[in-house]
Amino acid sequence: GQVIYFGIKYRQGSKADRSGRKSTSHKLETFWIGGTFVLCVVMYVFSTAVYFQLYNPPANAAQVYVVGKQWMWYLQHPEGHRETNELHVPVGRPVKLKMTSQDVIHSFYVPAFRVKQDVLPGRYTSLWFRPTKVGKYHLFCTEYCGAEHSLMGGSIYVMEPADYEDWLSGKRAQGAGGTMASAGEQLYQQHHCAGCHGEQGQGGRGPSLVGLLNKDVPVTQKGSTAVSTVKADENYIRQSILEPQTQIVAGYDPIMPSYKDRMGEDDLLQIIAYIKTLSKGKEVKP
Amino acid sequence: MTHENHHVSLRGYLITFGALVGLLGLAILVAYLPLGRFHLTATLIVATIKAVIIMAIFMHLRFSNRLTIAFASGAFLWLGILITLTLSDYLSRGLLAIPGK
Amino acid sequence: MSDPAVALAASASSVEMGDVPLAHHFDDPVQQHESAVLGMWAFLATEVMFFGGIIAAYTVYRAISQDEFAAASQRLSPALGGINTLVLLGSSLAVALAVRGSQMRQRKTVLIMLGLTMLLGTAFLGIKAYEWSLEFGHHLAPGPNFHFEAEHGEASASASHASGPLDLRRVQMFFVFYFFMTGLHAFHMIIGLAILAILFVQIFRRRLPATGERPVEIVGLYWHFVDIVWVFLYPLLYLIEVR
Amino acid sequence: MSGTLIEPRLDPRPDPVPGPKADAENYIAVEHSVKSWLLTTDHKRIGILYMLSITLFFFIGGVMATIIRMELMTPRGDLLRSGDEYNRMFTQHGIIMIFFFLIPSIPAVLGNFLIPLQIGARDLAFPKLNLLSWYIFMVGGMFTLGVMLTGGVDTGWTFYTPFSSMFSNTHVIATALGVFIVGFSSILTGLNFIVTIHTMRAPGMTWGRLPLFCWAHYATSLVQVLGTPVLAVTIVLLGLERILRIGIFDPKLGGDPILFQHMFWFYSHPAVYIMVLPSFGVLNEIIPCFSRRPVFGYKFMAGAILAISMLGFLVWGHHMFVSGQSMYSGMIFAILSLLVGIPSGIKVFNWTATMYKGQVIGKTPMLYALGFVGLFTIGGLTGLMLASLAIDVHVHDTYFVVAHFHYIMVGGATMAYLGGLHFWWPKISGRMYPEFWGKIAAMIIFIGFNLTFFPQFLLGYLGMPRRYYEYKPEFQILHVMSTAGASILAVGFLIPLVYFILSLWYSPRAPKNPWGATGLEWTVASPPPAHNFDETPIVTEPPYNYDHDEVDHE
Ligand code: HEA
Ligand code: HEA
Ligand code: HEC
Ligand code: CUA
Ligand SMILES: [Cu+2]
Repeated sequence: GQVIYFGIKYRQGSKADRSGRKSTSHKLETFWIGGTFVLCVVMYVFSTAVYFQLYNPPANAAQVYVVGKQWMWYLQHPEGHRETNELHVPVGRPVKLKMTSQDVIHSFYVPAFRVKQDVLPGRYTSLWFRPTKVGKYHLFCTEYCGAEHSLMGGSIYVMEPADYEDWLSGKRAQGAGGTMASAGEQLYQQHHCAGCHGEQGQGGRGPSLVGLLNKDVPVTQKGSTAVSTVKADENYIRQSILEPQTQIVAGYDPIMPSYKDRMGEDDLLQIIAYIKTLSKGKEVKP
Repeated sequence: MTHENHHVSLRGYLITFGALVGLLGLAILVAYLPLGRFHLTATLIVATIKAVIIMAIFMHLRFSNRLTIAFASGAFLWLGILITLTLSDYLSRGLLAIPGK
Repeated sequence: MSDPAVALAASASSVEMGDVPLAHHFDDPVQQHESAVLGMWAFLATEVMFFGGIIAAYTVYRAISQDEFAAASQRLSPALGGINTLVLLGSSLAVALAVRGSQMRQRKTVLIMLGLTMLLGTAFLGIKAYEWSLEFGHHLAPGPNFHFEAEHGEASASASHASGPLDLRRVQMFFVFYFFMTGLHAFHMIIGLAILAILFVQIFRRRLPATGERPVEIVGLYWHFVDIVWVFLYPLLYLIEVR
Repeated sequence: MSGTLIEPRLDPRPDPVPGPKADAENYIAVEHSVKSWLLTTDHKRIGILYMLSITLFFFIGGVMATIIRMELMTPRGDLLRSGDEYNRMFTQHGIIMIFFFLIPSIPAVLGNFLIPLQIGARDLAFPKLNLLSWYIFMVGGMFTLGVMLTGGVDTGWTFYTPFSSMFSNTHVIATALGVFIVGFSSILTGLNFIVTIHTMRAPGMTWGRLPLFCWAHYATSLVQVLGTPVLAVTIVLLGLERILRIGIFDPKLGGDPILFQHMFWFYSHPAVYIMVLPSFGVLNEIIPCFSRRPVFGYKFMAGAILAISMLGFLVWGHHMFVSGQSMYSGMIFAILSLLVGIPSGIKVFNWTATMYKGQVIGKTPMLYALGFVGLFTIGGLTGLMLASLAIDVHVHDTYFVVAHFHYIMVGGATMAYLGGLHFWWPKISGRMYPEFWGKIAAMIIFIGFNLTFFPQFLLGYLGMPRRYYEYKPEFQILHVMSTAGASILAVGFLIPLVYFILSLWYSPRAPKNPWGATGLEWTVASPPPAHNFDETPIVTEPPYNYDHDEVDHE
């Protein structure tokens, strides 16, 4: 509200300036200085007061942990379950976030809630908001963080408390339904593997994953340039996902982020299961 | 800066040098005193005195016009701005009970 | 800024009041001298901020990791640093005397004093190089080979402030600053020495008049500045807390 | 202003009669060889060299801007092959426009050309250093261009760590080196101006009579001399961390990334005043001339310029309100930032007051000047909004910020540069520019500009983050408007380029003083003789003496 108010007020003000309505008295200088000073102070007092509110969370806020990494958001609820790039919260309950980053600086921004805070590696920063209206809201990363900065977003779902409970129990029940591989496929999309390895693993900026299992892969070890060959067994794939930097596939840049802290062992198993189906010769159009 | 030369006598220079050496000794002495956190202040004060002496006498600032003096002190003033305002961030972090603020 | 501005304005208008318009074209020696000195001071202001940037960074890390910096600084030798300070102060004196010589039109003094300055400057660099080699030998240079153990055991560090074990990354940071600051300073010294050498040769060959105070004075200003930088670096790096 | 009085002429029509001076005398005609240009120490020729080089950079940066805008027409990435490419594009756009166009624009071109003329000197205090600055500039520029052609850099012009030092796999070091080099050019130019203005003023040219253009450059130079070295050392630290992998800013190695931001903005906020103060100087010449009135409140104007340059050093933290800097320093920086609005307000109000009851003549330079006042005010007031903590939390790093700085840097500074170029073009080239086309171009630029960047305020307010390669579909309409505006703007910028070049052959020769303006530069022939003044002028009048009865006696 305040923003719009200032916006309109000053844009009109500038038009007034252009029409040149001032007189020529020298005392005016003092008047201008005094006048603008007062305006400054008024703006300052208002905005600073709001600023403090913006960061000072109420005592009953629920704690959500946020980890940012190139290029995804990883959130964990007080109840313990995790989400990627999505956050479900019940309407009306204030939420405070404790945030950190695994690599570079990101910034957690929900335009609809007017909140933003940079997320720093090696430090915790915090933010809070009180969702007041049910709906789906954008979540953006607003600190430039590399190639996929513009895709590092997601949604905040504000739900009726009842719906939220449903969602929660659904989440708990999940994992029962669906095969390992299809769950893996979901993870594959969710973690943006597709961004580099192609929608169906056909490759892109990262190598193709089709037919990977048990293939011989030319790699260079960390810190050397010599190319050696390793067999791509499950352990290799696991390591490639957790610590991609240790063995780099020859001819590719070491740009793949580590998923060490974002995939549990269960996730890993599912994703490997999915990659296996790729090797079973799923036909991929070029 | 007018064109007359302001000679400092040889003796003057030597005395200055002696003073500088004395201050150096003082600085080292201070470093051995158990001052705890005040070491920084103490040694910096000594260093500043030394710098001022060098500038005033060796660099003839004492005989220069006010313009040159303004440039010399301006530079240090700006350095002060840089350090003070930057530190204002670090030293006031964590004063509030809000993480990261 | 306003004081000197007013002063200059006053002097300029007095010229205007006078009858003889002073020929203020570029080759006027007074004007030229003024320009050169002012230019050098402005340049030194730049240099202050150049070193200032890194001193600010140093201050920040020192402020948030005092114990680490204190512990790391123990590894430097205040004695060698002190000797170096002495050497450099001496060279400053020599330059000052060279300038004085040129003002008094004593060519020989100028040459001797410039020579002495260079000698002391080189000595400084020599000692500095020796120190660096010691520190490299002790694996204090930041990088993969960096190795540091609190000298008197963990006890001494925690005894004074009881703030837990040292953050080795910050200890290493101290050495980053140490090497960078002293390296940058040495780099300035080398440039200064080169300029001094050229000046010396030119005066020696009478390409430049020894009595023309300008070049000697300008170079002198620079040299004193390098000295001042060291005057600050020495306590900042060596004298944090000697035990 | 000089001994010879210039009658203020109300007739805006330029005198079509060729200047009586023989061509052989002027600075362009003395020698023709390429070598004579490349080895010149004449401040006027160096000004021209700069003009050619920054024009090149402006158009390169402009083409990049155009590519950015085309990409943003649709929410999906389509024109460029990947986000990486887009990221390189805006990074290089920002770097070129800021370091290689706007920072040197007015000072190095118009300042170089005019300061000695305005203060009655034959050259800058250190002519060789001046030439050296240009060479350093070119080395840095060509180097950076080369880097961009061979892969480029994708860190954003702000080089934030640890992305730049540890994660980006583009040519960060090389680009940083280019910026480092060009920084020295900037420092040396500033140094030269400071000394020149102090020591080379003609008799009678007291500080109270110094044209405000020189005051503005004096203040700018102070900022350059005191600020740029900090950028230089910051870049060196960044380079060290990246090459040697030793900890300075990277938290993994015990560093603090925010420190980089402090050090970067310590330079880069004052740098925005390097970009805008010279425009104030230009405005201060154009507006009185075309209002036929002495500038309103000369002393306050000079004081405001100095105040802005000093205060400008105290506000850098306003770029970091949500960065994790402490709230208390946020508060300090916020109030200081708002205070900058006061001297800026003095300037805006005084320009308005200068026009009041004057006879405003709508020549092209004046159109640009009026455009500047309006757009700068909008840009500045949105700057105040950004400086207000709570508002910034919402709009930080959104298109609101993008719009804010384009309003000041394109709508403000670039317009002022163009205005100044038109104003002094007769002096620089000895030819008039075509007035009709001039006005057309000014209008097109003004319209195109607002169409391009006004929607971006709305975008930002709606929450569209900046540096986004792909965006949500609901933002598309405003983006399309912006792109449409940008194409109009591109046409607008092309027109002056064409007619300035053509005017060298086809336009009438310019008389000494086509605008009836005051100032020593108008007392010499157009183009000026190589040594500027046959005889050192003696100044006996206050500046902007357009109105003999109403001389400002304060
Ligand atoms: C020439 C360039 C220029 C100039 C002159 C300015 C001028 C100002 N800028 Fe701007 N700014 C930039 C270029 C510039 N800026 C750039 C490039 C960025 C983005 C950097 C990046 O992240 O990439 C930026 C970003 C930026 C931010 C950070 C936004 C963010 O990232 O979240 C802020 C925040 O405070 C800010 C504030 C200001 C202020 C208060 C002024 C003031 O100087 C404005 C003063 C002018 C006026 C106020 C108008 C005239 C006055 C009146 C009509 C009187 C009435 C006044 C009162 C009521 C007080 N600017
Ligand atoms: C002096 C500084 C300056 C100038 C003049 C400009 C000029 C322009 N800028 Fe830029 N801009 C910046 C400084 C500047 N910019 C900075 C610092 C950034 C931030 C970078 C970062 O985030 O790191 C930025 C970022 C930036 C963005 C945001 C990118 C993002 O965050 O994703 C956009 C988007 O619209 C943009 C657009 C434009 C446009 C349309 C122009 C137009 O005004 C340009 C008009 C000029 C021309 C078009 C050239 C002349 C015409 C021709 C050569 C005709 C022939 C060519 C064609 C028709 C193709 N700029
Ligand atoms: C930023 C781009 C990027 C993303 C996102 C990405 N990868 Fe990769 N990936 C690469 C690149 C580049 C390589 C080759 C270099 C290397 O070995 O690190 C690679 C290598 C691999 C390999 C080894 C392939 C081989 O042929 O040996 C596997 C397995 C793999 N990625 C799986 C995944 C999975 C699973 C995900 C998602 C959870 C993922 N990647 C996300 C870029 C990416
Ligand atoms: Cu993460 Cu941008
Ligand atoms: Cu700023």
